[in-house]
Amino acid sequence: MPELIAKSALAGHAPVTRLQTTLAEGSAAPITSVAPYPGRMDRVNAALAPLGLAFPAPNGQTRQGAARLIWTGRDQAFLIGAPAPDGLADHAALTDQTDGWAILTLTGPVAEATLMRPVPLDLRLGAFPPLRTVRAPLNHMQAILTRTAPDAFEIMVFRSMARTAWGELTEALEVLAARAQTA
Amino acid sequence: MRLTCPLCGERDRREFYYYGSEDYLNRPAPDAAPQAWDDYLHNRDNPAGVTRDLWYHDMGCSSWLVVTRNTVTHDILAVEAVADRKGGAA
Amino acid sequence: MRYSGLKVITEGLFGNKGWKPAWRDPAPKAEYDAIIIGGGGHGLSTAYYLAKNHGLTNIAVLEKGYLGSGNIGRNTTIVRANYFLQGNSEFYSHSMKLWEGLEIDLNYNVMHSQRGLINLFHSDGQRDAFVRRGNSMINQGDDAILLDREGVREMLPYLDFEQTRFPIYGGLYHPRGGTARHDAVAWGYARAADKRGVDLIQNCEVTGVDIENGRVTGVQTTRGAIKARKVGIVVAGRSSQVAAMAGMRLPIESHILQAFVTEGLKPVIDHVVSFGMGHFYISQSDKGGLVFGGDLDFYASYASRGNLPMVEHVMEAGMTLMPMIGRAKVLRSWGGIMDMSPDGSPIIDKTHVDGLFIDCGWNYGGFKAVPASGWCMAHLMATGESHPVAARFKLNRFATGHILDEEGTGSQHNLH
Amino acid sequence: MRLAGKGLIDRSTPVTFTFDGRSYQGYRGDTLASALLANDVRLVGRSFKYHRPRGILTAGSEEPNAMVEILEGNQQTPNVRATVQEVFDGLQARSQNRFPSLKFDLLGINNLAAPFLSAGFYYKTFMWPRPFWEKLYEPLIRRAAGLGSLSGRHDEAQYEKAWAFCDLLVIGSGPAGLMAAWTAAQAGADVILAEEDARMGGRLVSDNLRVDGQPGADWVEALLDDLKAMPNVRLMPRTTVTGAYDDGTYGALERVGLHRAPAPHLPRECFWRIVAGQTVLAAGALERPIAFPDNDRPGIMLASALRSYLHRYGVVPGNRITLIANNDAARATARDLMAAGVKVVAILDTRPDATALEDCPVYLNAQITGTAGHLGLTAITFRHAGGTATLETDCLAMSGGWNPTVHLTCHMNGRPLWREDIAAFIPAEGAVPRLTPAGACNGTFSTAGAFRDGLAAAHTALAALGRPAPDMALPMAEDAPYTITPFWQTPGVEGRQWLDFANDVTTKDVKLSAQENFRSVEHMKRYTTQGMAPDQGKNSNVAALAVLADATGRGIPQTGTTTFRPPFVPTSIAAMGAGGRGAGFAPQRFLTSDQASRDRGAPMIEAGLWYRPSYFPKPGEKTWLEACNREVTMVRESVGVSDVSTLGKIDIQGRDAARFLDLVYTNTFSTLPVGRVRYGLMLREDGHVLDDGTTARLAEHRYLMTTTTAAAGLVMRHLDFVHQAFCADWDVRFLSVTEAWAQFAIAGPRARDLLATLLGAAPDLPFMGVTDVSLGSTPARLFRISFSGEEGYELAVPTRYGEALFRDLVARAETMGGGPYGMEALNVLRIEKGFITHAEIHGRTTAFDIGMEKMVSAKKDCIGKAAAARPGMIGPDREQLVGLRASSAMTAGAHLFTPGDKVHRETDQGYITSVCWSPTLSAHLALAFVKDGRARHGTRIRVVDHLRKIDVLAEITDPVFHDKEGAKLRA
Repeated sequence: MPELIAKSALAGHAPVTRLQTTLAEGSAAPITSVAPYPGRMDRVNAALAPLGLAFPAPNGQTRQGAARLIWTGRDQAFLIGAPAPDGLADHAALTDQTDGWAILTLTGPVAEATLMRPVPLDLRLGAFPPLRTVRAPLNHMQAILTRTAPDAFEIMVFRSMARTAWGELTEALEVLAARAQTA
Repeated sequence: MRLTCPLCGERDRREFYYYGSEDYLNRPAPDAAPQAWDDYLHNRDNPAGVTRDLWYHDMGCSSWLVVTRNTVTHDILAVEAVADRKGGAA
Repeated sequence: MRYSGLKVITEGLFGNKGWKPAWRDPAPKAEYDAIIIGGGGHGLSTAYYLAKNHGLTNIAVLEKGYLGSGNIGRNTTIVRANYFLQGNSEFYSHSMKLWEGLEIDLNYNVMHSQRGLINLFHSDGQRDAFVRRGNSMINQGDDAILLDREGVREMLPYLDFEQTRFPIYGGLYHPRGGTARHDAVAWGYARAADKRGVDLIQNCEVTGVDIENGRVTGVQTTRGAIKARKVGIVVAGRSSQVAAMAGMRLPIESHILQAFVTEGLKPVIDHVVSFGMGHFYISQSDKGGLVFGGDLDFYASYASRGNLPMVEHVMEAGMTLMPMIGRAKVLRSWGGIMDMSPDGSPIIDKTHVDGLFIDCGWNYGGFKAVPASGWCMAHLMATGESHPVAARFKLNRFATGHILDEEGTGSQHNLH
Repeated sequence: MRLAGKGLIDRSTPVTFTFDGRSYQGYRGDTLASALLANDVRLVGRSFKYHRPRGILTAGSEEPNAMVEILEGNQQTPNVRATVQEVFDGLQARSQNRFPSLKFDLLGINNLAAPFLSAGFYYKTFMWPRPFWEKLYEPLIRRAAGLGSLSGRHDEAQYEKAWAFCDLLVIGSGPAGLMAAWTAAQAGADVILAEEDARMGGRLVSDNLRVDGQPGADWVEALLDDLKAMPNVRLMPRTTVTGAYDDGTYGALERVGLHRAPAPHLPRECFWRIVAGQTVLAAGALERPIAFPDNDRPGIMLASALRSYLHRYGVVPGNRITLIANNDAARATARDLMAAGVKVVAILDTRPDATALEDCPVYLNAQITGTAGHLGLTAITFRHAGGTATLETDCLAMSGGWNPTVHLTCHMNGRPLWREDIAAFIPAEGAVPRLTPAGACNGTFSTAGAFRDGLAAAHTALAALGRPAPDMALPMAEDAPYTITPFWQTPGVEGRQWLDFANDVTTKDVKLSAQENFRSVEHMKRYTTQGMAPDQGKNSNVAALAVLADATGRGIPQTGTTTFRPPFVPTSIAAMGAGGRGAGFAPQRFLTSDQASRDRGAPMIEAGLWYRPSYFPKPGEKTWLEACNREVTMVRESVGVSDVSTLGKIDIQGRDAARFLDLVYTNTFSTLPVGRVRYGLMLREDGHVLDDGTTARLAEHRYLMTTTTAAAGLVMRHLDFVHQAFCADWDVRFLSVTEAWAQFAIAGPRARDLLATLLGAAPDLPFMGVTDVSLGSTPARLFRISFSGEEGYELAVPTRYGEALFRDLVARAETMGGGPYGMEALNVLRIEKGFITHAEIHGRTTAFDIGMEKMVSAKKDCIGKAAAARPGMIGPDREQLVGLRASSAMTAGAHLFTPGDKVHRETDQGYITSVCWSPTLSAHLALAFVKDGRARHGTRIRVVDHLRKIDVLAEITDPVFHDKEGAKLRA
């Protein structure tokens, strides 16, 4: 059995830059869904402590070094960048999600404006500060959206929809560039 | 129309899936009379005014919500998570 | 006064001064043989057929607003008889036959136009479902033709056959399907009923239903009490409220359906086109406006107005299917209140109160049903028996599991 | 005619455009209307019904007459208001609704037939003979109706949709709007100022007004410079707020690229969704015409429009101008024109008691009784306090007073209120939550009043936002009272007096409607089509109401008003549907094997947003059926590989996972051993089948559920509901892993051999077993399940390895005489085996219907169990799943009849759901639902498909055709 070759969701898509803003494929591994069982949050947090993480509040994340735990929905967060610590599985359902998501990054001065085409959310800095993570639609797709810096976002969509997400964000960026050029 | 999801915050109506009256929460006992099942599945107060109905935060956190709202004015009066309601668990 | 082309010309020559009122404005009498609550399409046609088919003329239609102020005046005007299930197909077939003679019968041009309706399909599975439906239509004596992709292209060359998200495999063509001028249907029935002696009473809201010993005796209204031994509730959109006056809790949830019309355009769409995958249907009115709509707003509402998510969805559906309409501009949108039933089919039945009848639950298919609904409701009110073509529209069918669910989406009111 | 030195246009940038093929010059800053008037073009359109010659009435988006087609490449945009369209170099405009030319329009004959075309005439005729309606009358009407034309070609231009959020949305940038925006901006609020016009300022840039001693336009420029410098202010010119929706949501249409030549990726329009904490509506007011005989000739315009053309564009549309008005404000028109050196012939004031101040003849108690001029106004005849007179005039300015622009306040069912003193409707208080009207749209017509109103509205909004209001000085401006005496129509004259110009509705039509008892305002509107034209009655509704009130002897408040509905201005489908064209309508989902399948020439078909290979053609195969037959035989005889990753996969964990599955499935999963898989049937609560699939028990407290492709999302939502509604406290959690795993079916008698080469050893897995395996260092999961009826496995790997594994499996299969198979073969295989899909479980199917009623466990409750027991859900009257076998082709969708019966609805016995040619059994097979079908095995039934001309006999059989005992599965 030869080794199987891994392929990322957007392999072959070179970054796109318009108005100093770049759309690129990102990466994050491993991704483990952590879903605490009812009444076991204390023990979940105890198990997470060695990583320096705690279960995040809704729309938030906790991070320590390369490891982060981002809130992804009701009773659920994704542990990214570190394997699940021992003992966590006793108190939370753990599910490998590493391959389930395509990751896109959008960085630059018009990142916010670009996303406010397909995302029906108030992404103004005051309302959506860095390290905020939300579940939200990207047009007709479900997405996990994180502001990683004032001018940078990470967008996770179902892996099979990566090309649609890429196409829609590219179009939004192109349109903004054309608007800027003719303003 | 905007609903304030108890977890995600205020969101546009397009993020939610609508089911129907909160009657769907009051599942009769398996051996309840046929009339109880008929009422549960079909018959509705359907008020022109304040109602309580079920919404699902489909594009968000996957919470099922009970929304108290007015069917005439579209005012949203309250939103609570189905799972968090008192005595909600079977 | 009889309407005719000659009459239009002679009146025109004399300054149009001779036209008479289309209907009277009678004061309500103290008692009628029968009362119809609701002066919409279904109520007016019920009154008309009670008078015409059953000889009942001492009857009144009570309307809380103006005649035709409900969904008869707020719809996308589609007329079709293309149902799959027994119980529905014979009813709509009957309605189609009545449509086809309606102008002559009413002496009113309702502009019923059989320009043909095409239901597009986008997969083998959908094709099979439409074939199943088309065969039902033919078994019932109606018409249906299966079009392949090229057949659709020939009739609707403006569709996007190359890029659309859901490729067009073909369509079920229903040549007798079409449209009619919605307001004219209400006015035509109103005028014809009035002519047969029916009292059409506007601005008369029913506030109570009088019941004695399990039998209806009359109604309370904003214009006083009116007695009647037979009362028909025909108030789709408000059925739950009126039925509640008689102590009933209906299997109905009220929902908003938006529709849209564009500015007038020279003819581009000759048929009624229905795009099931995108919940989008469109036709072009004789005035030139594109009349189109989509799905419900999906939340229970009595507000007669909708919200943007469905507006945008409908427009996006139009753009993926027929991007040639992109530059047409939407002039007006509106919302009607739909009686949504748990299986998508209507109710024409007796109630637990003697002499009290109900006609409701038309979901968003009530317009085309106007003639047969009135015909069958009149039959029921006059004879006490269901008309054979409406025999399955029973109130208790949900309790017994005799469901008439064309879509197969189950007992969730807004999914039909 | 253009006046030197007047106007705000950019005279340094002349532009050339065409109208009806003729070339004209204008300046940047001109609208098409101002540029045409500057070139003395007065005739620009034809009316809808009578094809009357029409000119330009207004200077805004409410224009009912001057609508043109804009040509652009192979596209054309119909019904563009010349009063809104800005000119640019290369703009091509064309008049519409005329043939053969604007000056000579054949359908102008309609005008002569007008007595026979009165309101509602078509309801009274064209009924006989019946077939003539569709064949003759209707086609004639249709051809004559309509205004502009679409190109008929796909609109492939760029459009855009976007979101914006703000604390305060200010709609309109006249004095009230600017004051509100400025105040809120000073308070630190995030402000969006949306203005329909290309230039902000409202009447401040269209009238001769002074603010703080400066010309209005200069004051506006200075303020805009300040606003532009503020990071919390967003100015949105060319943006019309089109609709008010719930909870502070507004739709708005921005004209992004319509005022310039097209550029790549530059959207023509952007449809905004603006979410505002508070809103100030400062939409101004619309001047209204006056009805008098032949008041629709080119050259008859609104007085305020004349002032706009004068002050904004330096254009006067005539040489000898007359004014008719019923209010003081309009008389500034005459004064401004005279100040600019334009000849004003006379002022006609309809009021008997008005004063004469201007330096020109002023007639009081004046009423126009007629006008002359075929393609443009040449003269008017009128009566006045002192007699009658005729004046030669080529331009008549009229003002019937002002209607506050209340439209948005009606979008949420608010009904405006009649204010007698200004003879107009104003917004009802609280008509739109969180919206405060200010200025003219609220009935405050003076400039100073608008500033005051704007400030007050900002204070209201800021208070609601919890922000302190800054101290702001009110600018100094005119503060004249608004005085008006309503005058709607000239009484007691013959001749048609137009109300709704665009729809050709006259006062006679309204009176006729009342005469025929269409007395409700809604009846009148619908009967006459008053207010249903492109301007939606903006110019005419109030006057029509007054005429109706007069005809019925009621007052205006009692008569009521019709409802304004969104959009405020006609809004293109392409803008509101931006992104929907082509594939943008729904996300596309691609398998990891997608490219590999396409490389092999497989046509892809759409399934639940996914694209799946239909079949894999081999050289020499001419039809899909040849490929399909080969693939079926390949699976039956050797081994086939198929990507089944689209099936929904749900990871279910927790101590109550088993209990949870027992609740949602009809059958029992708590008894399933670890390492085994079971088929499960799921019902909706109403007792019909929701979905089916296999569920594996991976560990004591962990299951992996499989759903069908189509129902994956539905099932997830259902599980979430059952869990959160009925057992939120149970120890169970679940999550979709559909996307995390790529999964491939390996089916056929040589499946085990293939796996042996892959895994190094043949798998030792019982039928319906599951185990973890490794592919090199890649963890994988192997199921022994079959949807084909052969010995079958499904191998799942993390998605990133999917493509590699698919290519590898296919290569291995091919060395064994196998290969990939697609959806067509998959379908044949499952029909041969009698496995159902959503063709059979179509939403009306019960467990009883498909012969699975025994799978509804008697020992426990489950979702749907109670409802499934209703009498209508069971019994011989129901159509039951059977197999059909025939020697000639059957079709899905055919209906079934007992041989000998008449073919009719009433004798209908059922229908076919799935068909195939079975290469395995050399027979045509079908799955079907037949009344009491299980009792009819072995009997014959007639298959009738009228649509495809099929009429054959088939034998009713058990639905399982192939390997009934399942020996192959368990091999």
